[in-house]
Amino acid sequence: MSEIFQRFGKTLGGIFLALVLLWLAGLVLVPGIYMVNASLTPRLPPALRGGPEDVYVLDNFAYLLNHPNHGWIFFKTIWSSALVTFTTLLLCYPIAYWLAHVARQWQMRLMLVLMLVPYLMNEVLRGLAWYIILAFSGPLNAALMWLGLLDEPQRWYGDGGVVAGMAYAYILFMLFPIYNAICTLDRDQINAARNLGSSTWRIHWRIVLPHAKVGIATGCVFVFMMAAGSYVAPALLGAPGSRWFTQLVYEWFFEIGNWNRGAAYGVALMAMCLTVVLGLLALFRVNLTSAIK
Amino acid sequence: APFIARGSWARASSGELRLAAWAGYISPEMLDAFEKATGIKTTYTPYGTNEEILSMMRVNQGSGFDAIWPALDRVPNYVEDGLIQPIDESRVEWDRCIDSAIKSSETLGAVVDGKRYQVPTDWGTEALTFDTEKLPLEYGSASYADLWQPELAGKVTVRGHSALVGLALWLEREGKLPRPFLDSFKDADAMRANYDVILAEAIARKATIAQFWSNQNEAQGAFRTNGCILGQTWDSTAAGLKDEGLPISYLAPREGALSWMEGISLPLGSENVEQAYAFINWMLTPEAGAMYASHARVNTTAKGADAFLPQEMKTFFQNAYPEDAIDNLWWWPVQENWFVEIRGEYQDKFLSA
Amino acid sequence: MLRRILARLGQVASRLYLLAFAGFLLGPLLILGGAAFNDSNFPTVSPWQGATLKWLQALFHDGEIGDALISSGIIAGGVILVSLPIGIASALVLNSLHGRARGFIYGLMVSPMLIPGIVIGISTLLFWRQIGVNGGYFLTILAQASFISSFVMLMIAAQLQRFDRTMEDAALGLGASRLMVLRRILLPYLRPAILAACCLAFLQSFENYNTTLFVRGTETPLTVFIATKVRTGLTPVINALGLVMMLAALLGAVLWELKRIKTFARA
Amino acid sequence: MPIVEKLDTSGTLPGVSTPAASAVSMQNVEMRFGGTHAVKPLSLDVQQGEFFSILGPSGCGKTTLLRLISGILKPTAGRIFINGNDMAGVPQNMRETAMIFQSLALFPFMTVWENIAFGLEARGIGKKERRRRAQELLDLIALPDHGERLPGELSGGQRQRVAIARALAIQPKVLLLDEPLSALDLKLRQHMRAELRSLQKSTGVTFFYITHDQSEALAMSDRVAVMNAGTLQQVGTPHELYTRPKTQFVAQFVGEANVLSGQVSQIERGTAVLECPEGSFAGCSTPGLRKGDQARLYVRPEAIHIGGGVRDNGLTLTIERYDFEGAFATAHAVLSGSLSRCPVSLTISQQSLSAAPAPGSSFRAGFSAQDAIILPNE
Amino acid sequence: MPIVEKLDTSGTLPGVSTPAASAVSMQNVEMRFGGTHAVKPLSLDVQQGEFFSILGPSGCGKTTLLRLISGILKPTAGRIFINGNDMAGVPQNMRETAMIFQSLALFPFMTVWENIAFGLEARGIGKKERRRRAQELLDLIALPDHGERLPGELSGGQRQRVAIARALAIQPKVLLLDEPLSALDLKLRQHMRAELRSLQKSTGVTFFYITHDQSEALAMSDRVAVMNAGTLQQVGTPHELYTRPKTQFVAQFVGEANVLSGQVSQIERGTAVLECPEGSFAGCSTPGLRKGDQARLYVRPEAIHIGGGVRDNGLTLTIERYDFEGAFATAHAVLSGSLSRCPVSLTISQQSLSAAPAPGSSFRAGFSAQDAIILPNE
Ligand SMILES: Nc1ncnc2c1ncn2[C@@H]1O[C@H](COP(=O)(O)OP(=O)(O)OP(=O)(O)O)[C@@H](O)[C@H]1O
Ligand SMILES: Nc1ncnc2c1ncn2[C@@H]1O[C@H](COP(=O)(O)OP(=O)(O)OP(=O)(O)O)[C@@H](O)[C@H]1O
Ligand SMILES: [Mg+2]
Ligand SMILES: [Mg+2]
Repeated sequence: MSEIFQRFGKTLGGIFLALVLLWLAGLVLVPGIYMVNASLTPRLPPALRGGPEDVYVLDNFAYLLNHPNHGWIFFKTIWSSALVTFTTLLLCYPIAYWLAHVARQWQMRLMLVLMLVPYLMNEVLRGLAWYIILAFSGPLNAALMWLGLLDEPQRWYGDGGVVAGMAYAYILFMLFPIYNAICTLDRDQINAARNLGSSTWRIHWRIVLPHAKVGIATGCVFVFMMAAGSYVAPALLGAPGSRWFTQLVYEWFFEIGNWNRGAAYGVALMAMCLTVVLGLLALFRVNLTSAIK
Repeated sequence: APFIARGSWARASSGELRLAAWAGYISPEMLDAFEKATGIKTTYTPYGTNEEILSMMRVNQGSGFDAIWPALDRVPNYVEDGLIQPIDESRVEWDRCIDSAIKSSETLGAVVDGKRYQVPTDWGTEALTFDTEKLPLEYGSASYADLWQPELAGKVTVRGHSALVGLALWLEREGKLPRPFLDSFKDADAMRANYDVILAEAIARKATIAQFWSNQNEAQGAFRTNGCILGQTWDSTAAGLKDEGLPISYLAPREGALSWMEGISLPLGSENVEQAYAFINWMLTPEAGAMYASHARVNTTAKGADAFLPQEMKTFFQNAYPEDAIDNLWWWPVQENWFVEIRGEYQDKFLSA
Repeated sequence: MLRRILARLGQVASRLYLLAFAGFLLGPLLILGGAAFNDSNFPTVSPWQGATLKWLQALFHDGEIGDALISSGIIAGGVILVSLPIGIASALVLNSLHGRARGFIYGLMVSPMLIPGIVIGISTLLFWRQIGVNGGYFLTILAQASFISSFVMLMIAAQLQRFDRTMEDAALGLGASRLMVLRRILLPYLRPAILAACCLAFLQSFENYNTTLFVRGTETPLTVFIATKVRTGLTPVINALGLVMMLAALLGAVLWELKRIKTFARA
Repeated sequence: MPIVEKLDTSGTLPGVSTPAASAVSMQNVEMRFGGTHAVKPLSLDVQQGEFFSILGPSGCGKTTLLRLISGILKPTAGRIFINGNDMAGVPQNMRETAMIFQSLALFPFMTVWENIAFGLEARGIGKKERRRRAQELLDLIALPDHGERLPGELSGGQRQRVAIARALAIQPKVLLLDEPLSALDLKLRQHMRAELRSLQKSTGVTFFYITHDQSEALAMSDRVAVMNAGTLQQVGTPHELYTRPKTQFVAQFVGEANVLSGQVSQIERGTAVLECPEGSFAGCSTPGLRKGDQARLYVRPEAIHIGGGVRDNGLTLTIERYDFEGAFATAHAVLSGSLSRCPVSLTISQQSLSAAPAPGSSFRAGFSAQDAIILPNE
Repeated sequence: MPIVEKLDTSGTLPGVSTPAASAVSMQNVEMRFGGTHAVKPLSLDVQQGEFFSILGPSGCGKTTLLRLISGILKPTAGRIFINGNDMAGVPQNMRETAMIFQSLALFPFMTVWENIAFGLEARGIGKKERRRRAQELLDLIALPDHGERLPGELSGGQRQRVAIARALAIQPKVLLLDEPLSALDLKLRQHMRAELRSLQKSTGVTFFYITHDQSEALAMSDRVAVMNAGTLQQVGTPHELYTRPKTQFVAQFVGEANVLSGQVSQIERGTAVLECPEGSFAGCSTPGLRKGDQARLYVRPEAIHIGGGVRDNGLTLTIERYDFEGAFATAHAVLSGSLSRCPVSLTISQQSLSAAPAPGSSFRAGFSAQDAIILPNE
């Protein structure tokens, strides 16, 4: 800490520290604690608050555990988010490599511009695009029937649709970290490996992938996070059988009106995300500091 | 800081009416007409479900709007949470409103602990919408049971919680409910006893459902683009589809159409009360009522509006409620907070199954 | 010979893959934009009911969309105003730390990015409601800034890592005060990163839905507006809006690239 | 000349052409990158077992040449032979060359022994055998216990040696080295020079070595090719290049030189006379030099001797300052009586420093025609 | 010794202590970073107008020393005076020093003249006056038309000069230079050496120059302080350091040296005799050397002469190889008849190369006791 004052002087250093404190404590930590606090208290009408019933209980979490379906939805959300993550990873790796080491300048520029466009619009519109495509009487069914691949229209809304829509919505969050990581790979590493007689597969497996590890981990963390925490895509592209955990949280808040239980569900979601993120980082043997750059 | 606590510093109390109403209820022409009649400008924020506006009111502790438009049967929820204020009955032109609506609204939720909290402006129903080509229905034989027939797998749309009520009415007629269904709204034990049976039946028959709707747009989408041919929807939903030229018709089932009334309430934090009353009174004029009814496709409580309604609306009404259907309406009882919460639980179990 | 055929096959396959990927990226956009010209009340391209410009016209006469845009703009502006100082200060603080403290603070500073958006919305709402502040612009800005600050911090910190700290010593050695060092050396050095961070903050704020949904109070920023429309009255006007945003995005992306090429050429 | 032989014993077969096929042979090889003519058509033969260097300034096309041989690049024209086999169409992982990159390009995520054994792994050799051979190479580079470390945990010189071992592991016929020492500091660089040389001798592998550091090239190589702007200027032993440069570029790039410009007035029995504004000077003539040509005379600082003794060329100099460099000092002087200020530098050994004239004073100096060379302007 | 004077004329007042206060005076200054003892207690005086260098290997504390003087760091102990004023508590932006950083630290987004005028801006001088003064300095560094460029648009040498102008703009009493030439390439480095020297002479500002390159220090400085591991080893003129090193470290770090280890058997009139396994050798004695001490004898490669002439010390050597370096060659030999392989290197001038013995052959060589120095082991 003393170094901050040494570097910026008392006044400036003080202002900087105050801003940081304001942010981390005021905007992140305290509200977070508040949410946890709310999740541990029962929902009470205003009249009863502060009364004998206003005590810490685990009811809200117990409800989640005991519910016949919610636990399942919880795990399905994790699983589907992982699926989204994996799909985007598979889709992105070849493109990232191509962009970083194969494409010519203009090809790279064009591709980057093309990719930025959907990203610069908003998530709801990206979801809407898929909402239109996947509609029962939408263009996908029309095209497939025209091609003779389908005899009658299929319903695409549901878990499959949600995964597709999310993969589309978040693909850039996977692509850019991997691309950045691969960009920093010295091309001589590839040359050296080939020079030593290595095949293309081996070059990727032994040289490029290990190098891109940090980028891959970052991309996975981001995409997983976003998928697990997304409300738009499941709301738009879901079907009767495909509810996501975020929808449950939303319902507790805005349909049933039990905020405390909603907070508990939110805490569960956050805990799950952090667990998976830390697990991913451990799996890739990447630490938080080197990821997310 | 009161400045912050107001939640919005962009708009001050300006004499402008801030109105939150159901999506599709208010047309720009209506706002123009209102302004012409009273000189009051209006900003209109649409919402799609009762829950949406209720939770918005909760989040903002009853501020943010000058007038809202909840369903009559949900008014007690707002009162319990202290979100709306009693109506000053002296400022309402009651003689413009249909008497039966004033009367029945008292028991259906508008009056709590002797105080009136809502002025009824319209009513509507939720019944069967069907594709006249693929699935013609006849009054008398048509029933909520039709929604749950296995041969309609993947072709039906319903709303989560009201589907359970429609199903309940059919089950009650079949004698399968342990307690009278209306007791469910008064007593939690009765409710759970009934709803356990209803839920089990619903889950067993869930395969027919292609899509759940929660607002008008979704319900219409089910027919327009999602391949549904039968649904339990609002009358306005069907009317809208029919207007588009789709082969859709609307019919009350033999158990009775689920009927609701709606009206305007004043939130606790209403800042432009004057303008809100002006709006209520304007809505009850025959011209406004007719404008409203033909735009929103619901039935107005304004006296004399019929005269201004277009012919096809009248036809739609007659087709929807033939014979004794109008006497047979099933009015939503008051849904108190405890009921809504348990209802939500069952709906959630139904949706999640 | 076999080797050559295999190599050729590989080339063709990678071309196809590239095309498919580009199609995956652009197809939905084309459909989204194309539906804006379909003369059907509901946005779709199949069946095609004939071309019309009425939805685009309707878009330009739609005052609500204008209001929503303004609302989004106010929020994004506020987010920039809040998250920029915070992000810059955090990056500078982080840049001055070493060893374990640095790792720990860094972890804290990126953690908001690892919290699902709706959780941030919920916690902000619960906390501020408790002390009597309702949803609205203020809470929306705070909630968004709480995680957008992380992005800003990261971008500034990345630029700072390449900063040669001897420049500060040089300036001090030439007699500059600390404030002058900040004003004349650090901030000008960080200018490109600050600009980029502004853009990012704006975009993030503009497209945010999951967090905003909980804290918007009675405001209706653009994403919420679109989502509400999608739920309560979807017409191709939304597609027309999407089309306009798409073109704006394309213009923005092209300008951005051109600027990069220019700075690249100069370096 | 006995001296040449003396110097050459460090290498194997310099200058002497053996009947065996060349290790590397380039015939009219040319390389263009779009508009850039990186390598202009050139031919070159490198003998088996030779330590051959390419010396040239930055950007002259050295790396490009190396990449052409290794197969990373394909020449726009011309043919390349390795051990007599035409390399056209042979991909880089099928050539009998191994390359050591300027950046070393060690694989940072593999341990040292995995790095060394990577080429064997690519050839499908089992792990046990790989380990054994890697250990042999680790012994060879005198890092027997460092197999389990990561490259990041080694010092610069150690990394350097690992890169060599990795390249040697695949038993190449030709080792291509791209400025491998340029990232090291002075002392280490000098140490590694000796190590590279002895390694080359003991393995007998042909080294094709690239550098822009003339002292490196001179000290290590059997033969050196000087390159400039994509063309070969001269190929020869270090001693030849230093004492008998064939072009002005070589004369100036290799070693220090004093330059006098003028017109050739006379050529006789290998000696030419150059008329300069500062006087007329005699030096060795070169092929292609004709009477009347504009030319330059090059003389090394150590070839100018102080004193009025009988030399072919006499100069009157005024000393400006001495730069003390330890073993010797460099005297910076100007030619007296010249119109333009013509700087001349002289090397003065430590021992004779005490007898050297004081700064500011004028004195006579001279150099023999044998030690000077006159080259025509291009 | 006439030689010393000759060399010294390039500087101003070397060795001679003037009555004026020292430009920089350090008294028992010490610096610790946590556990690292970067500068051990040392004292040092730098004269007004002197070109003073600190020479030492990487990490020996040179930069730390400079930062102590400039005020970027505060010493853990000791006092620092600049022009006789105690600097304790004086912040860096109030000192009469200016620093030139290894990285130059030019401000990349300011134009050249803004860079130069930055110090004036900090002093609140108006824009017009700033421009005028910046222009003067631009003229001084011979870049009169480059004021509007950005630093990125200049060459390495030009950037270097701008950094100097920026430092001079605030009219410092002492200019602190931290390896300013190390990022430049060889030719440019040599050119900039001369420029720095003449600038120092013409401005008369005291230069406190840091380098790890011994040839730079020897060639430029009036006096040099050799530093190792945080301590000052020796302070003296370049010639003193080269010919009369006071510690083994200096003998080995400054220039090349051949080393023989043994025990002192005799000391007489400034000459000592060392008994080594390889024989007994005579060399200059040094203060503190006693009979019976373990010591080392240092002799420069150029001090060993081939031939059996009458020298104080005779050696029989076997030549291993010659490294040709252009102006001279280095002969790598071993001492015949020694048990352990004792390497000896000799510098052989170009001219005498032809007479040098062939590799593998043995021959006699010798050096005079005057040219050798015997230093006790520490
Ligand atoms: N892939 C490429 N595309 C276009 N131009 C290239 C390419 N590679 C090299 N060049 C150009 O060819 C010329 C020779 O480059 P090369 O790398 O061979 O030089 P070099 O002698 O190795 O230089 P250095 O000593 O700096 O490494 C340069 O002008 C360079 O810009
Ligand atoms: N801020 C610091 N904190 C801790 N140790 C430091 C710091 N600065 C320098 N040191 C240590 O002090 C010692 C001397 O460092 P210094 O930078 O002065 O060396 P130097 O002689 O300038 O080396 P070089 O030639 O590599 O620049 C080194 O061991 C270094 O690690
Ligand atoms: Mg190169
Ligand atoms: Mg240093």
